[in-house]
Amino acid sequence: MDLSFSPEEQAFREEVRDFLKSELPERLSEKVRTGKHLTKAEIEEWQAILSRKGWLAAHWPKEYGGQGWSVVQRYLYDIETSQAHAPHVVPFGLSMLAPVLIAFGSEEQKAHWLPRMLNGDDWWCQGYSEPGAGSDLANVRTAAIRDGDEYVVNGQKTWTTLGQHANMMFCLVRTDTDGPRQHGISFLLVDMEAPGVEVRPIITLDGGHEVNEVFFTDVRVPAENLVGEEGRGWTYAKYLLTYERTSMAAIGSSKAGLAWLKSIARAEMANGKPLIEDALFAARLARVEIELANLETTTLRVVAAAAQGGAPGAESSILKIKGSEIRQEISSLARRAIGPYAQPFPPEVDMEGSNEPAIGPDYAGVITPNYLNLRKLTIFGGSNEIQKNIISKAVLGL
Amino acid sequence: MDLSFSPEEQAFREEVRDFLKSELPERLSEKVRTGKHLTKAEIEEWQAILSRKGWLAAHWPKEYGGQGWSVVQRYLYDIETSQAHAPHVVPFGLSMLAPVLIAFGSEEQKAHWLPRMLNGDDWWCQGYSEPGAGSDLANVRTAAIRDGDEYVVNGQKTWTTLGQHANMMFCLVRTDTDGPRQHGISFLLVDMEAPGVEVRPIITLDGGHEVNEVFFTDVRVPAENLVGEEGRGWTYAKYLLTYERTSMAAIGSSKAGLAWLKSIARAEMANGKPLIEDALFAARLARVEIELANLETTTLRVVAAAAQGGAPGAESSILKIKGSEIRQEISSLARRAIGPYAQPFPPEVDMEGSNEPAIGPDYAGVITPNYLNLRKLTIFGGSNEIQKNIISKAVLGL
Amino acid sequence: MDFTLSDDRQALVDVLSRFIRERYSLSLRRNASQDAPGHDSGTWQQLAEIGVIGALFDPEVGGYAGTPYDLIAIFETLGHGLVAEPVMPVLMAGTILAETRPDLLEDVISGEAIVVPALFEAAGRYDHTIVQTRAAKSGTAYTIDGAKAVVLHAEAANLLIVSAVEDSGDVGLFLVPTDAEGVFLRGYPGNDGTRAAEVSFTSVAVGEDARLGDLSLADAALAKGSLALCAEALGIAEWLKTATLEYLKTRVQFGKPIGSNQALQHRMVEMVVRIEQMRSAVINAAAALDGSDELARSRATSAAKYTIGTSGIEVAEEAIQMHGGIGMTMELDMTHYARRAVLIDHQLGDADHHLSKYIASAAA
Amino acid sequence: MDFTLSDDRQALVDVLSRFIRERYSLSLRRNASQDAPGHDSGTWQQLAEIGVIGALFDPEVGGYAGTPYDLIAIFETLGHGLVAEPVMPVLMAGTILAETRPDLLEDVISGEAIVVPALFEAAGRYDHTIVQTRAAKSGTAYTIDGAKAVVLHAEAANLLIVSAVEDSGDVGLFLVPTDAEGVFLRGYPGNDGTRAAEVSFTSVAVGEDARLGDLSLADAALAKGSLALCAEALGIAEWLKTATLEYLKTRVQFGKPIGSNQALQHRMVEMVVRIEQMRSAVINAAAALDGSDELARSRATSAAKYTIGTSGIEVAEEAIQMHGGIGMTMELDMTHYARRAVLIDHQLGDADHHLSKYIASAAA
Repeated sequence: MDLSFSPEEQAFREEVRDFLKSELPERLSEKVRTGKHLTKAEIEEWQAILSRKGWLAAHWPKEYGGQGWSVVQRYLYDIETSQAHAPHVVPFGLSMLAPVLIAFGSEEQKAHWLPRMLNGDDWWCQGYSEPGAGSDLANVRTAAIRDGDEYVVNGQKTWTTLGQHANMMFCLVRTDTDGPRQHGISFLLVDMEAPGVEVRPIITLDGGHEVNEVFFTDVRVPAENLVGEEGRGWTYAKYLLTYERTSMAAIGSSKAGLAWLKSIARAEMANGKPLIEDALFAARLARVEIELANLETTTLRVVAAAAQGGAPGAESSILKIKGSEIRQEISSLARRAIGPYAQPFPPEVDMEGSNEPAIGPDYAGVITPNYLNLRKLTIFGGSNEIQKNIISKAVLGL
Repeated sequence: MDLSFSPEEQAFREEVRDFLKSELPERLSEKVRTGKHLTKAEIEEWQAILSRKGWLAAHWPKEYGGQGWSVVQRYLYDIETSQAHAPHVVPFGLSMLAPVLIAFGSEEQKAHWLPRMLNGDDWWCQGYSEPGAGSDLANVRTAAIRDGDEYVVNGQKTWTTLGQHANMMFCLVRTDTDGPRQHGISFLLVDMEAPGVEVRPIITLDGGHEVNEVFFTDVRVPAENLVGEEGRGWTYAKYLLTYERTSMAAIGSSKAGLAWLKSIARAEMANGKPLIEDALFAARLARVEIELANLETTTLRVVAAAAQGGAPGAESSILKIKGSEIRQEISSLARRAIGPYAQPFPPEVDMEGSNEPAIGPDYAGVITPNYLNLRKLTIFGGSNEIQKNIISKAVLGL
Repeated sequence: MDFTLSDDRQALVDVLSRFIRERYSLSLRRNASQDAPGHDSGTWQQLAEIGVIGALFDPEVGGYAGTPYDLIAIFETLGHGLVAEPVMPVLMAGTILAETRPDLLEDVISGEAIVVPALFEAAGRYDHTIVQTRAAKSGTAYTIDGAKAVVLHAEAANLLIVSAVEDSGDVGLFLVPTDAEGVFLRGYPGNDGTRAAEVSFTSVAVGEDARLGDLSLADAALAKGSLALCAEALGIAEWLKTATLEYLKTRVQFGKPIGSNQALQHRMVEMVVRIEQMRSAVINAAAALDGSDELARSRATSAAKYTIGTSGIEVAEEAIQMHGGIGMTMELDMTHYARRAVLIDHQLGDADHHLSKYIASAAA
Repeated sequence: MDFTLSDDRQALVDVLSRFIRERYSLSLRRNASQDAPGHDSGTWQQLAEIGVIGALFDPEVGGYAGTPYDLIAIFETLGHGLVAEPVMPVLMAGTILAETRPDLLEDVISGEAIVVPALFEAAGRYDHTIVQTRAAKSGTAYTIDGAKAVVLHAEAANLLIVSAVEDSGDVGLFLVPTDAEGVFLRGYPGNDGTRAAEVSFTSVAVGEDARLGDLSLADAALAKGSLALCAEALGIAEWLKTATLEYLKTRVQFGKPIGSNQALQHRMVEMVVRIEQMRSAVINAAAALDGSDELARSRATSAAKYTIGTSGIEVAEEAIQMHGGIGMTMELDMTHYARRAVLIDHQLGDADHHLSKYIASAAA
């Protein structure tokens, strides 16, 4: 048993730290640290910096422009970037579509789409969920009917994250209504600027606009945009769902969130002393910090097993459950920490930066919306109830 | 809305208090207060005192020797006796069998058995549970086959509380194996001293002997000991199960337990001050005290509804769930409170009183066994999981 | 012992419920909170007309009811309808006026005047006794300087009741018109749809008669305000329970209603148990407020606010979780109830604050 | 980064597991705890022979292993077998002897001598620095007077390591034979099947060489002892998980295995998640103990003991609850594991004690 990282891994970690120190604009990291929303331009700015370094798709195989990083390297990179408050890279193209293309796409598709991702030419979004389907992803009703060299797509997708910025969507469509419902699903790439595509915002309970509904009315998609074989889309989608599972623990985000929470608890005064010295609050902080330290090692154990060739299986559902609970708990504690200033709803200008002074402490404005927004963690990506069903069946055999 | 008790009810409460002050031997109440086990003789001593006062079966109708108390009076009586640390009356005959006899028994049975109960002539035990049946009480396999004027009983009962003291058992037996399984069940009174009855102790995880297994081998029971009609036993048993549900909240026991816990937390020192001043411990104490105050009013609401003629239905399952959780939490806190002295297992002499000094503080010895013993509260009497199923179905319609 | 509503109280609840059902709506609520005055003046006028404002106060001072049991009936109903009108602040301010300036209550009860308290400051968190705002006396006038934090419905008010340190060092309460020179309101919508404002006072001159009395007058107002919030939270929780139960029964996934999942059934039962305990906590607080024992009142109020704070948030979070994705959207009425259920804990002291108060009073 | 056991360590675990499976039993354990010496001497001798005692200590002092990772492998296995032998106390005492009297270790490793620490007193609760026992010096001898509380396996020991206040006011550690005149042991079985004793010292005379050093020597021993308890609790929790899972699959009620109840499935998953977190906490504590950072060691030890204390009890309580009625009986092996899981929290500081220590060290 050896919990330390190898000298090579340590050196890699230092390299990541140095890079972040010199290349990550403080303007961006400060927004991330304090929970502000980034504009599309800011996200693209950071992705361009990574692309220049060759790290935008570092987890890809080298032949496609990646670095061929090991799982341990990817873990370290995730932790370091989160703790440095680097913006999150939009994962839909780089981490979700690309692995599918690399595994199942045609040579033409790989040659066309992968370099464009590295170059920042496309903003991809994901079209899996449909209204009323919830965690039942195989419940796909959006129809794609073959018509010569094209598919004609009709239907609706929902919970499309950042779909308002996207020019391309990869999605599951139904090409066959007979037989078991998993069989008639295909994997299609759709131009969001094509006629018949309409994007409507969904305002979430934090007041934010992050997700969307997408409507397709007679949208014509070239048949060359079909990935793999018709009717095998469910297989590809499942491959993607098990990809990058360890990131679900969100250790880096939780560590950064906890550090921010502590700084707030030091600044807030309760009963004449800093809140962090309040016995009950300190106990809650300590509990979540301990849970997080435990989860970090749980995650490392899964990473280490994967590094030795073991595929992370249903155990990674444990990471999703505990990781989401911890992040939610940190966001709840932050809400409690700011006391009455949980109340003011920050106007848009506050979110984007303005010259008007903040209402209450400058850190307070985003806290309640963040708490509300993070309720999603236990719902999306396969609700925690679904994860428990998976563990119960796959791990426990119940 | 009016939460106060009527002047008559207040006067009644005073009468109960006065009676307890003058008639309850301190020798007994001190044992109850400090969680010691009472001997059979001590229980009978207290029951005789109550019998003289006419309060042993006060909840019975007046014609049978009861006081015809209202539900509010019964509630007040329960609270006052618990808080005064009066021994619990053994409920099997007085509160469980008697209502069934009064409702469904023959005149001969009532005339024979009820006065004997008031007189303390019989010690009744309950024969419902069978091995492997768990919360599925209709799973009765003990067979009673009619043979002339007798039934011949073969089979096994379990979890028979205080069966080691009993000379009589009322039990469910199977008189018919055809048809729906609820239909072939009959309600029979069995002499525990009859040939073929064997009682074996079950030692529970606290090391105590409270429950038993009872084996029947060709036990002959006079047919006159059948209560009501053959095959209707399940109906009578269910009647009994819904009887006295509000007592499941165990408000009086929890209040007495909480008072004892506080006295311990005042005596124990942690980090140089009384444990009760420790912020985390004080918070836990306050939480359970608040839960208990809330539950008391929840119980009163059920009692008040019952007093106005509404029968307490599945809502009383709420009282069972919350009441058992609160008692368990109090017993857990007591275990935590005594620190390292949770470890010594008290020898029998300690439980019964001895001249040897206690190991550790004198209150400590019974605490861990009590904590362990009270794990039963969420299991027996219809497990809390079963209660949740009941509420889900009967109250929520799920 | 009787837990049913009296006929009068039931009649008031019926009228208020019908009014909310027929005349109030969440879209009206949402629009009103976007800008000053932050509530719907028409609704307010009608609440006054059907007697809701008057029912907050004692007949002795011109009201129609005013017992703690009346308050829980009214605020549970308002919570059930998610009404975002300044009823709770007016109850608090009116309670102070009833003791000091009953002559002003008539206009409050008729709906013509709105008076709200401005008792909390940024540095004080949930402790209203930490006051930095000053009221300096010169001759027969006071000059007020300072700032108040998160003053609920300040923009809706004609008058504020402001706590300020006097030259003696004691804290007094002062009646300050919102349109007085030097009063500045920075209004904003709340995360729960309740509008509030940061209020600053720069050399605000008020007359000698503006002084209502000392800070202890606020105690009864805070207790009633807390009771009102608790009852409101109870109404919200009941609404959330009904909505979630309905959703569990009608939402089909994997071919069956999601309510057929036993894991959700048991969690729903836990929600029901919590809500029954919340109701009992509210009743306990009302009973204590109805009594004369100061310590019992303080303890029951804190116990209720603690119970409501913890359980109300649990109920809201479970309601969101069981609704799944749709529970994350502003479109659904449910999420507005859930947001309010959470934010109630941040008004007049959160669960931690009241648990500490409860413990301190036990030690006392 | 490697979380697998080395070959040597795996071999030790295999040998120990086989020994427990073939030669140890709960009835043997139960009988042994009824009276002095409170453990099974034959088992102890065999544990020594297969190298388990030696594996607790460093090769430098005559042992075979002794790293924190060795300790968690050994104690997890002992926990899984519910072995009630004085391994943990001997680890603690041996750790102190290794620093002070390595010459005595040979007999300990061979199984001939048993040395246990007696560091806690009734007034100190979980704080070993509160010492009232006194060691008065006269000439070249010490006279020890006082009492120690809940000394685990005291009756099994030849020697005790006793903390006592010296004339200087500092606390020293002293080696005291259990058969010395004036040493009185009042032994008793524990609620978890571990035997312990109240130990009193009345004018107990020991020589100058009995003084091992000062109290700070206990720190490393306490850290290792805590790690051992945590690893043992992990082994117990894994056993409880397996037994409960098996029960859920085989116990039929209402015509189907109770494990088909989704509510129980989800609770079983929560148990699994807890146990994975417990394992990580134990690994974290071992890694910190393996390192040189004092603060990190203290924090990780307290974090682990806190995690084990809270989650170990949760696992035990859930195991009992899911077993239903049968889970209330002494007859079942499960209940003995559950009792031990609960009582581990009461040894070397409970979850509250360690959470406070953790918080204090964060502030430091």
